Amino acid sequence: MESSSAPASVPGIPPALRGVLPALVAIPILVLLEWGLAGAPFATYLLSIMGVNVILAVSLNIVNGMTGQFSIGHAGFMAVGAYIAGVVSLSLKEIAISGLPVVVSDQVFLLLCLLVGGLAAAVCGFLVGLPSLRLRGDYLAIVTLGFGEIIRVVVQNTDAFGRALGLSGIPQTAGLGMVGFWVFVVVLVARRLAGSSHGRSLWAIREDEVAAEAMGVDTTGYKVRAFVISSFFAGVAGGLFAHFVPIINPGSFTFVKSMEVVVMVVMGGLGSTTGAIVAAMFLTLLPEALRSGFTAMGAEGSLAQKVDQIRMPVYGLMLVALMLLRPQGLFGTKELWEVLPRWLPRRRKGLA
Amino acid sequence: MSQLLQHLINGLASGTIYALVALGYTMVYGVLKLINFAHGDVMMVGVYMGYATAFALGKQAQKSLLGVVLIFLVAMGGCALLGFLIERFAYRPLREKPRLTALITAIGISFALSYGFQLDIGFLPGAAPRAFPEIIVPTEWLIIGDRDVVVWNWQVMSLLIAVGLMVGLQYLVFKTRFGRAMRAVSYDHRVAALMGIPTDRVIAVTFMIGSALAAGAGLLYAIKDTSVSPLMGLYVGLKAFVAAVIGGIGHVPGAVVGALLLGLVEEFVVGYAASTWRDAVAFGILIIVLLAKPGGLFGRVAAEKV
Amino acid sequence: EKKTQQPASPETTDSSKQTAQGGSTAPATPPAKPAASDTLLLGVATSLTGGQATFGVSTRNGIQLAIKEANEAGGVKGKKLEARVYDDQGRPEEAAQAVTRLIDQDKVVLILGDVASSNSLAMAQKAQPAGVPMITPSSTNPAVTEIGDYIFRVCFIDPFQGFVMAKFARENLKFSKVAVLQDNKSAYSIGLTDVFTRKFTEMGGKITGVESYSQGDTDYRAQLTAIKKTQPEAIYVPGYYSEVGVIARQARELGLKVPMLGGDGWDSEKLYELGGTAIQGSYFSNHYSPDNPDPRIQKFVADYKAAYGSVPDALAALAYDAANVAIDALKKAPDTSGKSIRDVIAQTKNFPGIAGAITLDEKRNAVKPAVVLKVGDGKAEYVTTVSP
Amino acid sequence: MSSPELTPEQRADAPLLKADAVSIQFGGLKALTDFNLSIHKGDLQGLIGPNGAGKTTAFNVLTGVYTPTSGNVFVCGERVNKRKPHQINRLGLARTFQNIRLFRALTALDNVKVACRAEAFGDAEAHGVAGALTNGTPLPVFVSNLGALVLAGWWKSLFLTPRFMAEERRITERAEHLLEVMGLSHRRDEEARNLPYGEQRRLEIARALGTQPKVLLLDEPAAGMNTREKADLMVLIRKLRDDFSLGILVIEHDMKLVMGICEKITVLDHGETIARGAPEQVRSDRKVIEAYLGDNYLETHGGAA
Amino acid sequence: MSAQVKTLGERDPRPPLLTVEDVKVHYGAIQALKGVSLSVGKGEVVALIGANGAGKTSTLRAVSGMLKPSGGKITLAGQNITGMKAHQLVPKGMAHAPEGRGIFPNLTVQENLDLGAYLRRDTEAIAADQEKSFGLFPVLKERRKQMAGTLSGGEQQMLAIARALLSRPQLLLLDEPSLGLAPQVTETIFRTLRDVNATGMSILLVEQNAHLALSMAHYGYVLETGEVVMAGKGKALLESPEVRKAYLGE
Ligand SMILES: Nc1ncnc2c1ncn2[C@@H]1O[C@H](COP(=O)(O)OP(=O)(O)OP(=O)(O)O)[C@@H](O)[C@H]1O
Ligand SMILES: Nc1ncnc2c1ncn2[C@@H]1O[C@H](COP(=O)(O)OP(=O)(O)OP(=O)(O)O)[C@@H](O)[C@H]1O
Ligand SMILES: CC(C)C[C@H](N)C(=O)O
Ligand SMILES: [Mg+2]
Ligand SMILES: [Mg+2]
Repeated sequence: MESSSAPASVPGIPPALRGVLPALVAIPILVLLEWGLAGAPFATYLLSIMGVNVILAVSLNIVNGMTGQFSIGHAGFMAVGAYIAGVVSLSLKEIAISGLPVVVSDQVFLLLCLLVGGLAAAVCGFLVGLPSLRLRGDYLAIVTLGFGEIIRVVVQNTDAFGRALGLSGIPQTAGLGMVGFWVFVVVLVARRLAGSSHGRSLWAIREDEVAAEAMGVDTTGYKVRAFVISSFFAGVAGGLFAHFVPIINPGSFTFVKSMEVVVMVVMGGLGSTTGAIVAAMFLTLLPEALRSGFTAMGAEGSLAQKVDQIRMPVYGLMLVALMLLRPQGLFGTKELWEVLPRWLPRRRKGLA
Repeated sequence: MSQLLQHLINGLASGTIYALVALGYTMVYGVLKLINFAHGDVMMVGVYMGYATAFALGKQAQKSLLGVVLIFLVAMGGCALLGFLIERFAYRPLREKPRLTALITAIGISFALSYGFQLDIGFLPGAAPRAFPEIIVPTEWLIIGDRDVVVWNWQVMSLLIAVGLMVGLQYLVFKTRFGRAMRAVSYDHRVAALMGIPTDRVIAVTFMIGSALAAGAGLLYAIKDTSVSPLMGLYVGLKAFVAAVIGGIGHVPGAVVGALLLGLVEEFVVGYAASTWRDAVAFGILIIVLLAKPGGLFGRVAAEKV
Repeated sequence: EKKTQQPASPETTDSSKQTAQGGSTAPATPPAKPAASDTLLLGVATSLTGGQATFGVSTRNGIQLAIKEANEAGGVKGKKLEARVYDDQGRPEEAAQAVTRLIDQDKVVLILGDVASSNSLAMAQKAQPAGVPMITPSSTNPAVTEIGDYIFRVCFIDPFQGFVMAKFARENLKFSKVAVLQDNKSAYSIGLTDVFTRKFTEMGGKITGVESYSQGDTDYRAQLTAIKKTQPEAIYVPGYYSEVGVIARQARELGLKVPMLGGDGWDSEKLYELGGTAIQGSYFSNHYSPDNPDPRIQKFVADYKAAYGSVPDALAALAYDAANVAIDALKKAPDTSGKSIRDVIAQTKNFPGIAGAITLDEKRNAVKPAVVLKVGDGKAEYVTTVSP
Repeated sequence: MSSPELTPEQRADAPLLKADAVSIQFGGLKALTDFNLSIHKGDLQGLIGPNGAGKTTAFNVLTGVYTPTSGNVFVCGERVNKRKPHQINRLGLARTFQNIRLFRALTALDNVKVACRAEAFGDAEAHGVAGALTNGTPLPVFVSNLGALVLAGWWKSLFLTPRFMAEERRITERAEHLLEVMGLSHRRDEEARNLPYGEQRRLEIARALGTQPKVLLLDEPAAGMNTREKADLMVLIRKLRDDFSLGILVIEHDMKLVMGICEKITVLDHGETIARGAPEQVRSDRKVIEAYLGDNYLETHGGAA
Repeated sequence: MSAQVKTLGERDPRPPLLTVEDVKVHYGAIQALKGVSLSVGKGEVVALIGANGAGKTSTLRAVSGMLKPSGGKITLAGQNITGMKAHQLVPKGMAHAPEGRGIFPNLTVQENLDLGAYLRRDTEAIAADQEKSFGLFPVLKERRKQMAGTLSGGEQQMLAIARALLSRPQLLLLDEPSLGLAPQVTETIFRTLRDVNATGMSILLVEQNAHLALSMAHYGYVLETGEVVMAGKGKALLESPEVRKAYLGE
């Protein structure tokens, strides 16, 4: 089973179409989503959170999965994006572009803020990527973690960022369409990357840095680039987050959040974009599903009164159980369509 | 001047606790190459075990020497068992799998413990912090001036224990057969098995020692800061991990030096600069140390011959 | 081009825009109907896990006690009341998610919670546009009720509380030099620090220094050593009891014997356990005193103790009050639509709460006196009442 | 018998690879002392010596893994002492590793494709981030490089431009061709780590060829092969030299192979060059026999010359 | 369904030490051994030759407990050891110098050697044995304090062999001991192997250098794609035209 080349692995599509095909498919879906769920705030909210988590997981997967660098500070980049985009957005709040309907003008501003937030995060990603020239494995991990914590402290001490109370009043302009658009972009980038020479170079670094370097791969450059791209999207995710969550505060971007994203990446299978997507969706839904499950058990009685706290320890145990069941992650390093045929039609013997 | 001295003592005292926790971290990392994110939470569980024991002993008995020893024994023994179970069921099945896999189960265990202990069902303690009983009655060991500088008996005790443990562990790792086995397992457990080393047992025992250490450290920590809470492990665990990395993770004296350094730096940042920036400085130091010495102060970056 | 300069065009009444800007505009969507016809569902979102879990637990207990009593008294409009309690883990985005679920899925008629102001802020911004009234029992940050006309609180606000302690310290205790030790992770603590520092200085006092810690810390010796150097007459510690008790012990350990001053975050049975003798002789401002001989209060204390085994802290009392205000409104309202309930709540006057009589002002904040308590052996003694 | 400095054929004046008095030390250990070497197009040279003589170290210095303590290395006339391995590789120097270092979880084809990628990039890449950092490039240039880097190549892959697709196709074709040359076509889609040892060795060569080198350095290519496979390999190496017009330098302990294919052999011992010359010459060199071949060798293989 | 095994020459009768019966090995879905049977007698040197990927390494791994066979039976000195873990087999007298050498790169040479004698407690005898291996490979003595990972390839190979010998095994499994060694050193090693064999140690030897291996082995097996296809006395195999053609390139 080969683990590469997305473009080549989808047969039967005229080459001229392949470049734009995903966009052609995605746009109507996004439009449908935005309209279809207009009256369902909870579904919208959950899907938005899910979208943000997908962006985070897919982007982290570029560094952790594809490049094999071990970053556990993704929440830090997310925070940079969230706060920068939030502050910019707050300052633009009173303005609209004349001649455009307000809704459109809002989306234009939102896009602008997201880009600014993303770029700010990308710059941070560059700064954090630099140490990766010298550090490996767990040492790199702890540096990224430390970086995330430093960002948290900075935010906590900056009045412009609302300190511990956080920023509120950011225009809530990020709808499912915008979230979906960025999910689409990040997935497209990740997949197309994986199918290109660049992606192969990243894998080569993951497998053996010395050999990759000897085969002409600018390993340091690639590592830094992977960091930059990954943190750009984390920043965008943060920016989106800030535009549909009524208030952002430092407590939302602690290393626990980073860990959640790492869990998504590993659970999806290191290097597998679809895996990261599925895991992110699953892990976002899990707590809510547990909530539904426990609520269904009845609201009376002493145990049921405590139901909602039970979610978290159960969530922890489920992580353990899932990893034990599928240690290689959902799809291993493969993608959904490479694995699915094996699961679906018939169970091959020899595969216990 | 007296203030400086007091800060020095405070810094050493908190560094000592970091050191004790960091020792366990470093040991487990040493053999498993696993960042055991649940380590802090194991420590927390240990403290609660000690707390329960003290409670069961009652106000008088818990202060007697025997009582104290019993409390430590129960907590450390209990945690050794807990560590064994965690290793056996959450880490061992993943031994041959990518390292990150075990990291996730570690995170899972950490969530389960820290959130689980916030429940108040049955014997579980609930989220509120509790006062840890004064099992060691604090007495001044040294007083300078008009209580300008005070050194307490438990501060001296913790420091001695930390240094003693460090020496002991260093001896264990470098001078004993078991230590040699540990190191062999840490580099390559498959080959270690070819040398006749029972790798599973070595790892399990290391884990148990590490967890027992965590419990001991946790008790000293609770004695020092007089409280226990389900979330206490998260924070101390993180700081201890940072300390271990500063010293060079896997390196026993390094963990202690890194921890004392971290304790002192934090103390002085708070004492003489802005207390709000303490954590930023702590992590800043970490990053600077790693940039200057990518393997930590004492660690070696694994020699790789091409 | 300034949006505000445009006349309110149809576009600008886009609901999401208003959420952000706050203000008292009518909700966009009609209020939801309760799920089952024989029960009225109240939504509660609060922190049952995480650093502030104990506050959430007290809050939940207080609410459930009120509901139990209401049900025993025959319910409301012939229906039983039920609370659906969701944990927000102390994170605003989780709080927003929980509230959205309560409104959209569970169709609750009203929302109670949270304690921490940042979470309440997030919740309010979901409740307001949905047109579901929300009462926060104990979020004291002024910004919370400014979100919109559906958001109420049954407690006083921080500017008042900070003023109370500044006044008490300056006028009753006659202190002129006070140091501050704040919790840098808590908006509540920072807010109180601001007010206290300003008021205390205005009254001619001097702040000798401001130090910070982070919630979850357990070692405050560095800060205390630094404070000791400034030789204050008291330390204002507007934090949570979980830290304050330990701070007191460590202050004594370092030879810092001056009393400590604080706010409602101190109020918990655990304070006396955690602080031991070290905390005795300190003062804090609070919403109520469980010592109050008023039989109504004593009954509440006794009932609560019977149900949960501990003395109700202010958070439990306020939650109980909030729930009762809500239940009262449900009874009085002509129907259970959000708008009717809101209108009734807004009329609340002299409602006999455990933590003082509740009168809601036009900003939907409770105007009520604060009490100052002195920490004694295992409980706090009433010292004085300060009215706004 | 030709003297080592002279070569009979007409060759380009600058050697493709030249080591000039290169030395390197590890702590107190002199792993390589005053090492000289030059390789021209079409050369097939050998590097032999006892274990630990410094052969692999020489490779490491030449390819930029280690920086020489003194002396200079030139690739195609350019001094590369402080260059990064990937930059040196792009100048036309490729190698295999003694301890096989394949991209273990990638398929055989992808292993080669990684190497083939280099041609797909413009100049911006050559100066990459590392280049900009290490060579003290002024900030603006560095930034524009960075921009170019991020945008130029990755852009194309995003939109699957026809040029990009064509490039990818070319890469795949070339990689497949190289697998075929090395007799590995049947392993195309198998993960490298699952190949048997000997095939891994050949895959390493295929991968090295992917970078389109002018000079190929092979570190014990025949290790782990049986006599028959070694014989095939000898033919293959010669063929590679001819078909790809390479200069080749081989480290090998199998004398039959070395003596059989190399035109010139350098012998190292304790980091020092103790002999150099044609196979016959080296084989009968007293010092070489003492240090490396052993008396036995002369007895058993003496007559073969 | 084992293939026809062509047997050449009569095997010298010896009490059996190791018997491998119909052992199968799978790596995931790939079957590497399809049922290999062989035996090693007490004091015997047995060579296992075969092309790349034939399954030689897999056979040794199955024997030494590095991997669990998916079928078949292995006995050592009459005891069924199928499925036992590697560390349980070392005390029973098994030593395995694995493919890829398996030294501990971040331990010093000395520490690596010490680990070879991990289970032994006869300190003096260990010291003596160690001196012997230093005699064999003088360079190891020079480099006692060096990190094993920085040794040259050949030096690492020497270390791996020396370490395996230090456990004083009854049965020594060697996977391509001559890999990467200078001709002279290869000779030294094979001479040593002869010597230790003379003291009664049995050896199961996997070697690409079929000539060298078969000329020293008492008995040999030829493995092809996971099956034994030929067996016989070392000399006899060496002379058989099939072997000469397939493995000696003649
Ligand atoms: N990074 C290093 N640090 C310390 N010593 C080293 C390092 N790299 C190599 N050496 C030493 O340098 C010497 C030469 O090693 P090298 O690998 O070049 O030998 P070699 O000629 O390739 O030998 P072999 O034929 O066994 O592969 C050896 O003694 C080795 O121990
Ligand atoms: N870890 C593994 N995963 C999957 N397949 C493997 C693995 N190891 C070996 N194989 C496969 O098993 C078969 C036998 O391999 P083995 O290593 O035993 O051969 P060998 O005879 O030792 O070859 P060589 O002479 O190259 O060392 C080969 O086809 C190989 O591809
Ligand atoms: C527990 C309380 C002290 C909380 C505080 N009133 C707040 O608004 O955050
Ligand atoms: Mg070499
Ligand atoms: Mg093999």
